[in-house]
Amino acid sequence: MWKWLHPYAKTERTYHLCQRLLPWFSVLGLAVILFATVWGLAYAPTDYQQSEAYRIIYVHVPTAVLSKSLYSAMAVAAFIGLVWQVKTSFMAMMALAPIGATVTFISLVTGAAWGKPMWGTWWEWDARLTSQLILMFLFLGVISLYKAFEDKQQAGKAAGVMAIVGVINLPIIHYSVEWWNTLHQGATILKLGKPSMPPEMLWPLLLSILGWALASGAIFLLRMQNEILQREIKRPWVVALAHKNSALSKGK
Amino acid sequence: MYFEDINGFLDMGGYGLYVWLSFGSGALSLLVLWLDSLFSKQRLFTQVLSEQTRQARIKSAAEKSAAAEQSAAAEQSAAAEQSAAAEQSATAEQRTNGETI
Amino acid sequence: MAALMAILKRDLALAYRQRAELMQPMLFFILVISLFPLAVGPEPKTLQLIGPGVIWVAAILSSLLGLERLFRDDFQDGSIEQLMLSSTSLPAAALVKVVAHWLTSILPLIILSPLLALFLHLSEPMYWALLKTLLLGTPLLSLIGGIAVGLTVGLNRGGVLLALLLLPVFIPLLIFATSAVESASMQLQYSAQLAIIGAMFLFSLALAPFAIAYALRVSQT
Amino acid sequence: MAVLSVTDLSVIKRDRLLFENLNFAVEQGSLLYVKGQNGAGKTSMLRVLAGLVDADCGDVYFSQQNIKDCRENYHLNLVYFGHKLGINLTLSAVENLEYWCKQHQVAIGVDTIFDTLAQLNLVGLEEIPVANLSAGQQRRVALARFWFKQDAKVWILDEPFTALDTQGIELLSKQITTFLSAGGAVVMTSHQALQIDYPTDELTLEYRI
Repeated sequence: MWKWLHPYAKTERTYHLCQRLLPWFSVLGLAVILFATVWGLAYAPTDYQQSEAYRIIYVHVPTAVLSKSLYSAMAVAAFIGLVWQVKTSFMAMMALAPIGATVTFISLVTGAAWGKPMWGTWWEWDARLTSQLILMFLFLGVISLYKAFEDKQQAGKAAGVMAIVGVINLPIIHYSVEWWNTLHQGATILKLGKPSMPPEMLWPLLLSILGWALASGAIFLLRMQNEILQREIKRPWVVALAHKNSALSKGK
Repeated sequence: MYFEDINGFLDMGGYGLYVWLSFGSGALSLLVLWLDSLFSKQRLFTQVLSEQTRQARIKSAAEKSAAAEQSAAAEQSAAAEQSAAAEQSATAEQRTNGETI
Repeated sequence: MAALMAILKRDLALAYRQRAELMQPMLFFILVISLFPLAVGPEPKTLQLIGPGVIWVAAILSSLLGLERLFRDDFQDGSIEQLMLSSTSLPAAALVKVVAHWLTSILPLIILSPLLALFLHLSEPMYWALLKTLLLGTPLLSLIGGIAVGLTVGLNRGGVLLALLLLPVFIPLLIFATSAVESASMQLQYSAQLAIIGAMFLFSLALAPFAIAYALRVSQT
Repeated sequence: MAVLSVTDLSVIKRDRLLFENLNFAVEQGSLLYVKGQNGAGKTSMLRVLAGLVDADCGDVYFSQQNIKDCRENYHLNLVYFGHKLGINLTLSAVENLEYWCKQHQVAIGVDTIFDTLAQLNLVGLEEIPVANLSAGQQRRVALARFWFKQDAKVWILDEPFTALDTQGIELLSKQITTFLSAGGAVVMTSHQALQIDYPTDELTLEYRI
């Protein structure tokens, strides 16, 4: 009977869950990123082929790995939202999208910065860079579609459809770009990332992936809270929370 | 530490620009995203409060107009009490929101 | 079935009456393509090299221009509403509308393509390959485009947004289509590329009508 | 027997609750007049009733069957007249109505369409593009549906009298009364006072913030 009320009740719980998890993710994420980055930058041995430039790997690979998993996570959230009509799911989708776009952007910039010393050019139409660029546009497309709607419930559904269309296309895009690349470029590109990495290089890499994932998780929790606040602006529990918040900031 | 001194660390074997550009842009983007999320949370809280004052405004306006209506109706009914009563019983049954027909 | 035929007949009649509006994307198509020789020089070799890509990019852009017409008028005057309130199945009706749109806005572009092949000095095998990729690939444009139009039709300013949503999705099609023409220019087989485009087309043919119907329902809210 | 009934209907639009837990039923031969000020959610409710939009909570039943399960049968027995007329401006009145009849499986010849348009005072305007007609005349063209589908069970009309002249209002009112006397059920909104000589049930939606 109170079906429409039920999800509201759930969002309050979700909000508090986010609040509880937030400090853990923030502190752990920051600590692990710092630790892994310092390890990677200062203590890991050098690469005999690429010298110190290879250290870009400790920011490039984590962001590149995350970008695709964030898109998949976003599409999964969209799917759950569309099939089971879960409102919170759309909120999660929209909390993930800007993080995904940012992370993709970082992977593009670092990819270019790595390309300059290695390939002698800032931008190479390398398969991975190209599909990363397209991925960023897919993220931005979902975000702008969502922003274009006044009615956020409708916006969630529309952006969800587009996210799913994108995720179906993602492997096709990836495959087609790779194929197009081999067709045009041949083996002119220096292959990066050797199959076997010495453990003292690999460990900081794995740690930095973990750190970036945790930090993205922390930002996701924060943005999820924002999405909830925005949608439930008139709920009593939100109002109580806002009063508490203003009292707190005045106390300072 | 792998590097001999701080200069070697900053130089990164001649690749300093690219390495520090990468890490700098990564850190900066992450920071911007994080700050944006934090600030928009604060903004949302102030929005919640201003929405509350707006609600209160609407409520008081509605009460005022209702009170004005009531006093006007009271004057009228004093003038023609009986005819009003007769009219009321004659009107079709009024149902309001929420009741079952 | 009769109801679906009625939709097809109506949309074709409408297109005939609004033919002036339909001409615009076509003129745009020709104009864009004639800009290229002016920009990169009239060297037949260069033109032949960029020709297939230019024609495909121009086809995608001009199909985007006309795409909004697919549902815009019907949405604004409430015809979609009445269609949804009839016993006709919405995915089937959406598919028929996409077919009508393809016949009226995209097919003329394909018919114009020999002229443009002449402009860009394409060889005969290249032209045949181009024609085949256009015939297989443009219905895919209309089907996927229909989803995005269905989603944005309720927004008053969907034009640029539509391009932003669709262009990344069309990239594989562009890659395979132009590579087929390139293979043809080197007298190579290109059935693999055609097969991939065909597979994508069939896949979207199976799913897109339902996605379009869902999108139209979302837009009614 | 209730032709149309709703249980626990709640609709949220743009994160604003329009109404909640609405329960009512419309019997055969009865007219439900939905009242309420602008923005109270009348149109949204009619759209939910017609099955154009899903409610956020609650269900609509047509002859005791959830309309989600009998969409096709329900729509065969429904005429909906909304803010948007569903009339293409480039096509003529006759073409529009012929298309609508085919869509809604109403078997009616062109002669009947001409006759009805004549009844609606549109003689001579049948075959010119609807764009050349005045706003009131365009509405009359759309209203012709109520002459074609008198065997429907439910009519839903959203502000049907807007832009109509007195004669048009009279014509439509008479048509609605005839339909009601024949056992049809009508749900309608209107900002004008109803001129229908028939017992009316009223439902008032309150404006909520």
